[in-house]
Amino acid sequence: MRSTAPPAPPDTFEVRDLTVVYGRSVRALHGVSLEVPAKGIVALLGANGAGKSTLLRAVSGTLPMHGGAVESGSITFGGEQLTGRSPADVVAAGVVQVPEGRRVFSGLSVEDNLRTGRLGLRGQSRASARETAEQVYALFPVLAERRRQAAGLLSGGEQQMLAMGRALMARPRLLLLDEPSLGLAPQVTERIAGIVRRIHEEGTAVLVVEQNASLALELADRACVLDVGRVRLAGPAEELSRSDEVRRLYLGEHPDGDVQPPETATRALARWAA
Amino acid sequence: MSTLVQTLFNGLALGSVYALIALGFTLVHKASGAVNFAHGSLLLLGGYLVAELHSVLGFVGAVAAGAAGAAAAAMLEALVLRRVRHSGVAVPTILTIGVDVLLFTELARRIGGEVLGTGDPWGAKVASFAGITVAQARLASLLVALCLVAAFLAAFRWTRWGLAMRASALDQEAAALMGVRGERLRLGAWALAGCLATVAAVFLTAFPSPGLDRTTGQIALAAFPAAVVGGLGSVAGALLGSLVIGLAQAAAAGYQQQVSALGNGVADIAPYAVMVLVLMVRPQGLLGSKELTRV
Amino acid sequence: MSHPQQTAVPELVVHEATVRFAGLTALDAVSFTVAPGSIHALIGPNGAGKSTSFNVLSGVYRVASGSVRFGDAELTSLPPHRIASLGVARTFQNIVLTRGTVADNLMLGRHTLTRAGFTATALRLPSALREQRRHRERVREIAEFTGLGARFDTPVALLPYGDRKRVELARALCMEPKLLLLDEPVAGMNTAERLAMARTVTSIRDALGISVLIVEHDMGMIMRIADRVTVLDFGRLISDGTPEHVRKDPAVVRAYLGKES
Amino acid sequence: TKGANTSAEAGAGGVKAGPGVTDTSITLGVLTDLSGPVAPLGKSSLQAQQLYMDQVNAAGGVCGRQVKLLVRDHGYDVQKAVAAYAEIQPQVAAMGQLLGSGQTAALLDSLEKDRLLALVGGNSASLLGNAHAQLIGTTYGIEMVNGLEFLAKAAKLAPGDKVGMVYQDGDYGGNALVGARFAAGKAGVQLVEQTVKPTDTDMTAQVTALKAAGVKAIAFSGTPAQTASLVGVAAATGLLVPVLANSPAYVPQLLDTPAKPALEKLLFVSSAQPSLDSANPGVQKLVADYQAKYPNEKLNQAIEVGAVDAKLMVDTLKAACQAKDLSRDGITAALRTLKQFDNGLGGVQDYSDPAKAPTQKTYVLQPASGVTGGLKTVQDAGTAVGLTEYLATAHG
Amino acid sequence: MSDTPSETLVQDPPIAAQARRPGRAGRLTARVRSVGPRRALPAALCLLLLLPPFYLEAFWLQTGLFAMTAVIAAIGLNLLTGTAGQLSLGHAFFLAVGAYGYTWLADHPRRSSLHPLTGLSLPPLLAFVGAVLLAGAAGAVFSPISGRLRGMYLGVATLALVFLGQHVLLNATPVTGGFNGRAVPPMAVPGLSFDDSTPLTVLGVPFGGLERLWYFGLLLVLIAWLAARNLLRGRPGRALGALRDSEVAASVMGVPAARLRAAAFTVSSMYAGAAGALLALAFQRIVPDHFSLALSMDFLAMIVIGGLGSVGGAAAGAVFVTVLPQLLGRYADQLPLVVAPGSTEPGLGGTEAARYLYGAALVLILLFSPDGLAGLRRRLRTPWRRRTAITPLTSAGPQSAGGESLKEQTP
Ligand SMILES: Nc1ncnc2c1ncn2[C@@H]1O[C@H](COP(=O)(O)OP(=O)(O)OP(=O)(O)O)[C@@H](O)[C@H]1O
Ligand SMILES: Nc1ncnc2c1ncn2[C@@H]1O[C@H](COP(=O)(O)OP(=O)(O)OP(=O)(O)O)[C@@H](O)[C@H]1O
Ligand SMILES: [Mg+2]
Ligand SMILES: [Mg+2]
Repeated sequence: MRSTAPPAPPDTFEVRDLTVVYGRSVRALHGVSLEVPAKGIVALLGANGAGKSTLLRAVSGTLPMHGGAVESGSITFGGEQLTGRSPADVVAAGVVQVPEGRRVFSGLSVEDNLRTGRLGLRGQSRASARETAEQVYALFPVLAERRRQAAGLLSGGEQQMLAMGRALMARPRLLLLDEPSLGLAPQVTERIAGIVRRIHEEGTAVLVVEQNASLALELADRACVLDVGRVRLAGPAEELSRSDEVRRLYLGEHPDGDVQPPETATRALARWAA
Repeated sequence: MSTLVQTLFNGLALGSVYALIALGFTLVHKASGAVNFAHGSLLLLGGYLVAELHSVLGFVGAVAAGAAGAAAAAMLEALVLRRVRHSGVAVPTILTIGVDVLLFTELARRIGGEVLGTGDPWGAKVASFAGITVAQARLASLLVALCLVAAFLAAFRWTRWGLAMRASALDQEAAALMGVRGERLRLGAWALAGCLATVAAVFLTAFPSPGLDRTTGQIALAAFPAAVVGGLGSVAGALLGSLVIGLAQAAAAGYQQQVSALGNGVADIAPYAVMVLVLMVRPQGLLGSKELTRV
Repeated sequence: MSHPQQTAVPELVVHEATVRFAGLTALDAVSFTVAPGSIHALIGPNGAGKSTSFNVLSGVYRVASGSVRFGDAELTSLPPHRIASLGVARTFQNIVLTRGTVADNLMLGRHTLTRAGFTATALRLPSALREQRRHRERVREIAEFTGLGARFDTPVALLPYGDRKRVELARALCMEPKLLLLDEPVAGMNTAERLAMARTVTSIRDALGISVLIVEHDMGMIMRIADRVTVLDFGRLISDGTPEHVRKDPAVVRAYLGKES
Repeated sequence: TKGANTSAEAGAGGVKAGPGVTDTSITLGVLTDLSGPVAPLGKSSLQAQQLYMDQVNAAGGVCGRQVKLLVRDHGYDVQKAVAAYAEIQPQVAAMGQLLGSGQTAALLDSLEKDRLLALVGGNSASLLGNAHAQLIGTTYGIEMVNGLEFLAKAAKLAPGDKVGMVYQDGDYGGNALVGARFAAGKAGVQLVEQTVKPTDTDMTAQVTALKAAGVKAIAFSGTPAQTASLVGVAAATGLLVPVLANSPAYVPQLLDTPAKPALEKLLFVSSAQPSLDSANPGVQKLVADYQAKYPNEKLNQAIEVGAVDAKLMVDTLKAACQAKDLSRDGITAALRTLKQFDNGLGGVQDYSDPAKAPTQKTYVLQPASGVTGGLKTVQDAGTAVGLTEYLATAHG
Repeated sequence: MSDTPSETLVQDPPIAAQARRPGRAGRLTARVRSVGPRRALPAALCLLLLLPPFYLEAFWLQTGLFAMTAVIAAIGLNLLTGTAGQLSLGHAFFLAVGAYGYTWLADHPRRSSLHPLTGLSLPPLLAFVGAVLLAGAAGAVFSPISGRLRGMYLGVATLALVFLGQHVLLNATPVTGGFNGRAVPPMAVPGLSFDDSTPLTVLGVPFGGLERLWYFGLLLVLIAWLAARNLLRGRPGRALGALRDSEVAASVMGVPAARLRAAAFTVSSMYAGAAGALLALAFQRIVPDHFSLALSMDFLAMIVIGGLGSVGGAAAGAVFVTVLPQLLGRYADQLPLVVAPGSTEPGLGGTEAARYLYGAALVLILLFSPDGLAGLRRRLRTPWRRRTAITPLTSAGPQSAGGESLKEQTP
């Protein structure tokens, strides 16, 4: 990932020395570099507040909506500069994000939500849209049952599936997933993993932010651990999953059994004497 | 009997013009979340341009130019509002008041005490049928408004543009992530609102109204209760609400003597009285749906 | 102040609760009982009706039939704010915080425990001041306990996802509940944080002796902390028992756990 | 700074002076609308006033003093009017003009308190009886009584016939309504009443109702835009009956609207001022002088109001000067000595009794294109037969 | 950055997170502490406000009183809009209730030029309190709507109040005096009437009605200010804020949504009632014309210009919106291109110039500082303190605050 690396092959996604600030002064990322090879899957791990979502926002161009800005560094996909582009431009470049917290269009029906997935594409035929929609329905049969229901009324997990399906409608070349397994039942989580693998096989590169580290590391070729806005660890997924550090923090495996996080439960809460 | 028919027709004709205003209003509200208090001034601007230009460009040309002018002004306004788009709805709303002050002062200065004609082709012509006599301009406004509103409804429901509008109204960030160009969409909505306002201005000032004067824009206020009665944010609701308000107003005016016990000038408060009654029964408006909440 | 806090934690009895939405039965005659002082888990596939149960318990949804009794109170006929004042607190699956700092959010949790109305607050009556001071201390204590101490005065808008989840929990705790409803408390947390949260939940139960009803897809956590597990599928109860029992129940494996377990 | 009172004292020429009066000048206040809805009228009237004052000043002024106008624009906003009044009140000897009925209503008590004479630019009878707020010319009620008598003849009304009365809610229309009701009762015709709001411009509903009621004539007091709509709709729907309107209901610009032919055929205006095309030399001089000074301005009846207003003020000041008292009370008292005020436009008015309209005579005018001011005279100044009784029973 | 895991760099994330916390939290508390010495400023301002009656002309006193009424009403509206997120365009109506309420309660029955007027002849101070209560009652009557509607929706619904109110004001002649309105009896406290009839001289300055009223107004502003600030910082303010962001969450926290919303509306209408009664006293005559929609919109402009949710901001906005047009109107003819009223030269009228400037000021202030004067002040204060400011919260929409909070929708 150093500058000595040969020129990036087409469709390589590259983040170089990215620094992001919120509201002029809160620096959320400090010189982060990261690469998703063409058709690769990379997992991004890190504790709460490490800056994972921030990184994805920087890629998708939605940082300004959160009062943030890229201070320095660059983001390229297949050689194309994405830094500072509008979200629509980023989508047009084939990079689609499933945002944190689902963000389905609650007042639109499930069907319309899926249709919005294609809004970033130009000159696509209705037939191909319908075909893609059918594929999504096949992946998530619940959604087919609920076609006409307002998305806001779906259960949390169903909304997560819809958010995923909506992104797939765009047939992205690079898919950014922010916690795809959030709130999904174990079975569905597995199915999501299967789906990610499948679209990957069909040629889509994936950058996945995931707290379920075992899932992430199993899925990904490479992984990258963020800590307070800096890349702490990076490397092949297998290698990382063998690291004690990762095992302890992200896989919950620790020689001593339970982890004792230092900051919480230092003192039991006393009853409130009213 | 013919009074009833006449009153009904007056109401529908009035309502159809309200619908054009309310539609523009709803579009802007959906696109940017703000209530556009400058809508009346946009309407005045469009009408003024038509009045000024019709002798040079002919009526149709003037309407086109007026619509273009109002659209441009609306887009300009949207560009101003753009800077505060992350500040909730109150700030842009108050900004529109500022824009309204500027626009109205200038137009009022230009119009002065004049009553301007728009050179519309209907003149003072009337049509008689079913025992009633109606101004041809009113017939035209009814037809044009219904067609425009129907077209909008269809576009909203079925086109990509409509879908993008609806999605963007619900969640701008998520829509942007789907590749919707929110900026362009908003500008378009504002521009359309400007065009619609111009069309409304032409019909509002056509016979039997004497013409455009500086107060013409105030009529846009009636679009507020219309939009709310229909359900704020619902396009079909804007149409329905406008018709209801138009009918209520025409009925209150037409049957003024019968309702004189309520005091003078009932026609002017009829829209608001209807609005309050509707909201008591259905807080979300006639076609507005209840808030969908899920936790 | 005569808040029912001091009285014993009652049993929660859900009896034949049924909830219907247009063309969909989200809860179909579901019955279960949460024993006082226990950690009770509610699990099931997505869309099974877990959050719907929470919504019924907290008064956000109305049942079509059936009853929910919390001690002597019949919850199904009460509006949410009345249920809250009976000592039922909840968190939301989709985080719902209000603007302002962490402290502001937590103080909101004290709403039912405090009395100061418009007049007393506007005039800064001594009673209102005293009340405010006393409760703020407790709130800080709860913030420390949930690991939010250092973020006490931070606006919640600036917090990352995981911290926001903690604010939700802390806010619910601030209500001094007798029944705590947690909807997916560890979603979006990494393993270390999950473990910490699990410990927090057990420690809450141990220290306060309250009942906890928890919805979670993290089976590891459920197995570790739950005393009893109720499993829903398509709005129907398909299994109910100890974690071990439920884990082995073929119906549960088929509907929910899949091959993983 | 504060607290130094300008109390009345003897000044140049042994004349007692009050606020706004120095040895060289007399300052008159004008509170008018130059930017709001009645700005065109306010502006014309103000310019005519200024024109007259310039002439007077050129001829040496009044009492050896130049007359100055201290003008404030309230834009038809009540609060602005009150604030502006507070500002200029200490500096003026009298109010040369106070325009707007809401504004006047809000200031009535202050005028009383400050003992400040104001010439009011509205003609509602509700002002009568105020010692300090003086209307000029006649009241809307008298306009209606006189006008309806003409209308009865023009429409050949018979007892039992119906006459429409469309009026604007408020002071103006309310006063007209009193007059119309009286005249209708006198003529034995039945009044069909309809109200409008100042902002309405479409009179279809009213016309529909009147047509359904079968009226033979219409009396109207509203805004010019409403006049155009009313007459236009009436003509278009075949309700071809004469319409009589109060003076504020017409401006010459209406002749540019589609309603022009109908207006020329059906509308009559009742006014205390002669039409601008009148042969009266005073009117002709006014028109000529005004056009010379303001070549780009459109002419309307308001310049007559301004001219009469200014002349009245100047005559009052002259009378006060003669009585050697230019204090506020002196000016008010001087006004009351003007029993035979010649308004310079061919009319004689009586300002001795604040409870009576200065004149009861009105003209009947008719819209006509190509004529100066857009109105021609159809009936010279006169009073209706029943007017004396009206004045005895109603306020005015 | 290395490609291989390097364990030496690893730290426990929580600790790492903690390590950077004190920075921000510390700065925050520093900001909070710096409030202390600032106490002096408001005190000085209060003293300064006692002086104008000794120096200023009636025009300025009246302008000042108008500003005070606006301050009171704006603070009240801000309670509703800034905190509860409820928009009201009906404030003009409640001002009218206060103004007419006071007049009717305090005045004696009398005959005006046209109609008989009724009145209850109460002592003025009592009538003032009565007027405030009356406005509150009017607000409470509206609670079926104010309790159930939210945000923009309520704003438009309250438009109805203005128009229906105008209708009543024009038609209920015995109470309101109809179109011409009625005269306002002066305020009086036991022993002293606030009018010019009883002369009073203080330090060589004659103290007429306006001068006396000035202090009464100041007192009211002070009470309104403090009460609002306490409310905002206390339990009701928090509950209202919660309602704005999520009704469901608030009610699950034990907040009775409809009741609290209606209560906020009522309190805010009481503020408006007090403002209205004071306005009536400053005007000395009230006419329906004044209580128009434009007045309501002005109030909205005030609180937004001031900065939503801040009491001081609302007050500043109120002064800005009332005094600026007066100032501009008075001095506009000294601007270039502006001609004196009645002049024959071509050019802009003074009032028009004032309108342009007002409109432009409104736009520019909000463009430059979307969080209003309050935000502007914050920005001007911070440069030497390295602008640590967290992104202002007012600019964080409900979405970014609640993450996935609820939204209104109408498919
Ligand atoms: N809008 C914002 N304004 C200011 N600071 C922010 C904003 N959003 C996030 N931050 C800060 O940036 C840092 C990184 O946040 P981010 O949301 O990227 O974390 P994350 O890794 O996605 O955490 P999680 O796993 O909880 O989602 C946090 O310290 C957070 O407080
Ligand atoms: N207000 C509503 N209107 C219509 N359908 C609803 C509503 N609320 C819930 N549902 C439906 O009821 C079913 C149960 O939803 P619920 O949220 O209880 O699921 P859940 O068990 O919490 O699932 P998850 O684990 O995905 O959160 C879902 O299919 C959902 O679509
Ligand atoms: Mg995140
Ligand atoms: Mg759920």
